[in-house]
Amino acid sequence: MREVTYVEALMEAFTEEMRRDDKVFHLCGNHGPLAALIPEFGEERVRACPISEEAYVGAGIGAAGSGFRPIISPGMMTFAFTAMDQIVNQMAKIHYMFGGQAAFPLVFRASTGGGRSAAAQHSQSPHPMFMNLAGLKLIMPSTPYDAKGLMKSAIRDNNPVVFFEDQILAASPTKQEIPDEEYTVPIGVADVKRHGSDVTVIAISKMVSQALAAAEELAGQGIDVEVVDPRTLVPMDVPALRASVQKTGRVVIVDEACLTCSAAAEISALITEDPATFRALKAPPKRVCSPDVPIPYSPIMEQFCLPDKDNVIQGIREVLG
Amino acid sequence: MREVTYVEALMEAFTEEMRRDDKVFHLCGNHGPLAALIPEFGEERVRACPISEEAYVGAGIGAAGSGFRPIISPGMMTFAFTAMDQIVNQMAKIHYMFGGQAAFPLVFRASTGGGRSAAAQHSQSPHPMFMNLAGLKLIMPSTPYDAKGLMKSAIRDNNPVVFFEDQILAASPTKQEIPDEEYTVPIGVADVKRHGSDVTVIAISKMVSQALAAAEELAGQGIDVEVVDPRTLVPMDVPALRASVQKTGRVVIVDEACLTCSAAAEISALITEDPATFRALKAPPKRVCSPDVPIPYSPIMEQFCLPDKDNVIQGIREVLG
Amino acid sequence: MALEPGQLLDMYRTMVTIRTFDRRAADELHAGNIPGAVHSYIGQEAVAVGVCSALRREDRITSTHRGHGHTIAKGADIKFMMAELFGRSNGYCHGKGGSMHIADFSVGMLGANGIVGAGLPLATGAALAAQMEGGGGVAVSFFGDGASNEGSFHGSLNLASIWKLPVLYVCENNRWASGNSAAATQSVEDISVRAVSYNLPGVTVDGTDVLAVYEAAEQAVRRARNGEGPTLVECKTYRWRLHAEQRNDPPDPRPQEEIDLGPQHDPIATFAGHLTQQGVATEESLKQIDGEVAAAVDEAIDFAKASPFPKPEDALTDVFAP
Amino acid sequence: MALEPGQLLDMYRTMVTIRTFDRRAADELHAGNIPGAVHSYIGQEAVAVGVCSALRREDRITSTHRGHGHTIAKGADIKFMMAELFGRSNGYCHGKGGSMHIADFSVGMLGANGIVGAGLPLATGAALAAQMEGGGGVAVSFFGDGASNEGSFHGSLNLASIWKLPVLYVCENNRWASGNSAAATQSVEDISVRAVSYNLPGVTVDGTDVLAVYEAAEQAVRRARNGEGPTLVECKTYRWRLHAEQRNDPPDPRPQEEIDLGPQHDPIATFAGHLTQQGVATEESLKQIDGEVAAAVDEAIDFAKASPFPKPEDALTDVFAP
Ligand SMILES: Cc1ncc(C[n+]2csc(CCOP(=O)(O)OP(=O)(O)O)c2C)c(N)n1
Ligand SMILES: Cc1ncc(C[n+]2csc(CCOP(=O)(O)OP(=O)(O)O)c2C)c(N)n1
Ligand SMILES: [Mg+2]
Ligand SMILES: [Mg+2]
Repeated sequence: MREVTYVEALMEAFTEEMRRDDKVFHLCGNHGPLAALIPEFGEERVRACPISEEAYVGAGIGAAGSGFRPIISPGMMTFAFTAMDQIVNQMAKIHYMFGGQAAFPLVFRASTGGGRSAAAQHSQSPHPMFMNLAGLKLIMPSTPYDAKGLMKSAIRDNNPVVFFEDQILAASPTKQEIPDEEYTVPIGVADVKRHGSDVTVIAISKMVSQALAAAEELAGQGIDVEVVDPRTLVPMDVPALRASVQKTGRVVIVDEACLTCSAAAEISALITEDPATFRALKAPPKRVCSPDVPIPYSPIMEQFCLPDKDNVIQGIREVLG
Repeated sequence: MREVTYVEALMEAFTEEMRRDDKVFHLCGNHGPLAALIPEFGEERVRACPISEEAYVGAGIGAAGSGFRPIISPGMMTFAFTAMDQIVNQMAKIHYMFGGQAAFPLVFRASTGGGRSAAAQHSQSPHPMFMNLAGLKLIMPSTPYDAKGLMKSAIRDNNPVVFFEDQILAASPTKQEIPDEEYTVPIGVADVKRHGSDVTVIAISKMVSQALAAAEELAGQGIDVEVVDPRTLVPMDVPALRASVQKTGRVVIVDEACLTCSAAAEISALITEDPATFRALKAPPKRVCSPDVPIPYSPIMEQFCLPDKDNVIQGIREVLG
Repeated sequence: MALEPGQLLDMYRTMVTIRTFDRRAADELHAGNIPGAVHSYIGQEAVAVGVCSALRREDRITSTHRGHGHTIAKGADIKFMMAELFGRSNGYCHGKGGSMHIADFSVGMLGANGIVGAGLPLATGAALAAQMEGGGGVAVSFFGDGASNEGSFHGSLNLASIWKLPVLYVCENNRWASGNSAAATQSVEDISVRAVSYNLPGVTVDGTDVLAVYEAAEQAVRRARNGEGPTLVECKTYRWRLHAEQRNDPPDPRPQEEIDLGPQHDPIATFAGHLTQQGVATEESLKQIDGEVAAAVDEAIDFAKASPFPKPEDALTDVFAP
Repeated sequence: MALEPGQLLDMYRTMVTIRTFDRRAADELHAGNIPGAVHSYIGQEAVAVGVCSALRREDRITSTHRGHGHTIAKGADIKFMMAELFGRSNGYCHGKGGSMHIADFSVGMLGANGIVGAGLPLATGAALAAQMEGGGGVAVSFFGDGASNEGSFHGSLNLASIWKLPVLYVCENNRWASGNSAAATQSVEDISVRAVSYNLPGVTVDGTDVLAVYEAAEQAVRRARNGEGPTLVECKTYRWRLHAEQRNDPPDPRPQEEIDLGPQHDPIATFAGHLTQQGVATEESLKQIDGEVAAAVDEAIDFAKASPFPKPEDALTDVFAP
């Protein structure tokens, strides 16, 4: 076992998969940490691109359709809206539109989330937009272990996979133990990060740590919280989410996205539209999300917007009635 | 009273508002029906643009911030993803980011929806993406009357308003009576398109007609369906939706968007998270949406994807148990 | 590289195939047999054929909403194309794509495209793949004059230039972008001057002269295979028919005198004249080809009509690759 | 148009204000008083000041992530700027925008911008507004060399050209786009050559020479006010400090010899030399200005520090205008 940070875990995934398959290469906005791959793999497989996201994201799709497996890293997702047409109309649709005749294996990774006083254009959690866009898989890992294992699965997947790395997690020095031997984490399988019986908290990405902190605090007060991390938003592990809620009868969904049409909205709908789960509910499902505002700069206001442990606790108290 | 089509209704709104306020002008991808405005208002106020959506959508925002009230019409929303960065990072955010010091009054109108065998790149219902993006109002009218009245309100609003016109409705020769005298329809107010007591059907845009057809058919079988049209998705008239569901105890939500993170997901969450409405529910809320696929070309498959009267009836039967 | 008589006749046959295919497709659309819309390539045949004649089967192309010509010129089978237009399950895309999304990856045809300008980045990526493969492959992006105002044009040409990618950017300048004239929306007369912005060669050729197009393409392809990078090739041409054939055709916004000029520079008639003058063909031998093509298109239509429709729930497959 | 001594001294004062503001802002950031990141304009002062000296107050500009210089040069109040950086409720954006989104619409400063290239379309729209208003107003978009590879550059210049909009596109070519060198990502050495693609004039000037910048801007502004359309003005310059000051500064990816060259072409020292040589100022009178500026920046920092923080729930206001 070794201890690695979130970024180190991702770098291990890249190194291992680039060794395994010489079709894997990077297109990125800036080298950043990827520069460490250049000595072993060369600049040809770790390409820094001009600020033309539309062109190089599209080039990645074209290369994927021509037998390669690009990993495309424009940096923050907010910037990459400049490439949104290629994502919406090509990346998500062409495998289907072409009747499945060609695969487009690629990973599109970008950072999302707030918390660094970077204001609205550098702080957004737009994953729900991508959930509504059929044709992409979507992964948002909350831990180094999951990040590495899911990145390896994403690189091996024969489809476009969107991989959103929370910008706070990605910058975090926090380490986690991971196995020395190779492992992968399957796409589409949720993980119960904490078992509990009183209430289910479904939390996404950075929100998992807030949910666990809330659970810890409430454990001292005799409230037993189960924390479920979907890890993959498309495909969503619906049976796992429903099973937990059927067990506890209460659910709080924690999502950093703006409330309206959030992943939390979808999860809420998935829970309540299932007759068995609906019947098991002892209280209305509760969403804990950011309000519907562009994320502000000043830390005081920003912290007010982003859900934290206290918001989770308040949500739990509400569903406990 | 006169009878007008959907497009005629919009054209009346444009004419009236352009006469009323000489700051109102058009930036469009192609003149199309807007050409009819040129004789009265001149080409300077009805501008056809090069195929550079990012540039002219952004120019519209810049003109709005400089005292004008542009109506920006790139055509189909699918094309306009080429301008998504300007929409996400400028249109939706800059009023807020700048601390409210300047208003950006503009209407961004585009067609959405499927049903014309135009395949995935010309058939999409991406309104949920825009609901998740804080900072934009969002209107999707279902009738000529609403289209005219809401367009007039949108043009007068001091904010960026996204106005999505279903491509089938926009091409439809169906006429509706509208008043001879001037009227507006307020933004943010739902409309009960049919009163009923057994089940609430909340339907958006083109889906309203499917819901009404289903209601008609079921009326013959003694099932009394209420059809509620939110008309505006942001802001959403939440009290009106909850009131109807509290009355009937059952709800079907019909949305042409792909299921995951649809407007229907949001509406479902809004209904179930409210304790009073939750308690009033006699059955799980039901979503009737398109499946999570890029919309296919061949009519047989396309019709299978788009919700219709029969899907609505099936949904109603499900919630009636 | 001089073209053999057999190649010249193949080029003629392909041009006639494109024209016949598109004329018949429009007829079938107006007869109610093809849903949606069809963007006819008639008048522009020399571009697709001139360029694709300079390519190998393994070379890759990306196309536009007006993609039938490129697809045929790259070697796709018109039976499966027609079946796709008819929305049948044995069309190239199993009825999921239709006219605007015909693709045949087996011949390097990476898809027609409904989004103006979107094919340029894709071809740039195909060229990157070819460069990394190291087999001397090239990629071509076909696009219109209107598309040259999209950001994707700009970013793609810059990217291809700095990486010296083996790619041809072939602009079919037919002077109109649906309802908008180039005169009103384009800041330059010749798109090829834009090559200067990316430090790469730009040429303008008569896009109704298939041999001129071939020459320019052949030279650019040679450059690309030699690792010398991309070229912008502008072909001046004209679209004879409406922007799109639809159930209810709108009026053509172009001046009638201008429309009338199109057939006066008929790429097929011009090439036929050349072939007979050079003794490569006789009027009779060309007629025979015309007849064979007509029969082949008939056959494609029969094939399409006899093909099965997809099942409704086939809509749910092909979202993700296995 | 010859500049009066008073104007020249104002320009000097503004340049020194920009430098002092940015140096002190970086210090305050590293001291933990300013959250987020700050992109310093130091080394590029001559561009903002040269261009804005050719503008009127009603003229409108759009800016970049590196926007302090433009904001100061356009006449904003450094007190409210500093308060914004400090995240206080009386900053220009009430703490909602921060360094990257400072705006002061009352002086025609339409906002710094965190998205590379996004300001070009906005300025194009401001120019369209000016044209429609008919008052002879102009708009300016400042942007970097890196931004010139974005699609928004391409579409904006084409649009401005066909409509002959009164706009200046001012490219500050500092040869780096965060970690990427122009040499590696830019297909042309001089961005100004790209003007050819839009049939408009492109000029390159020494961006460390405020008078050269002023001359070029003044000519382009005159052209614009006369209805002759847009100009692309490239200013060759250099950024002295890191791409962005952050809590944990990453290493500077640029070669040290190159970095060392920056201050050898100090725009302020150059201009000071000119002013004293021409007898417009003495070393003492300039020192006095420097002192006054230092005091003003001190005052701005004191103002910012004494300013109230927003209330948490202020986050919920200003989403929609009344
Ligand atoms: C991004 C985008 N914008 C607008 C459209 C609508 N549209 C379809 S074809 C077309 C004209 C294209 O003109 P050009 O590139 O010259 O090609 P041509 O039709 O002349 O072959 C337009 C505007 C689109 N499909 N995609
Ligand atoms: C669309 C977009 N892509 C990437 C970024 C990240 N980014 C911020 S500044 C910058 C470099 C900009 O270079 P340039 O335009 O030359 O301006 P400079 O920083 O040199 O002033 C980059 C890549 C961004 N903010 N927006
Ligand atoms: Mg054209
Ligand atoms: Mg730069």
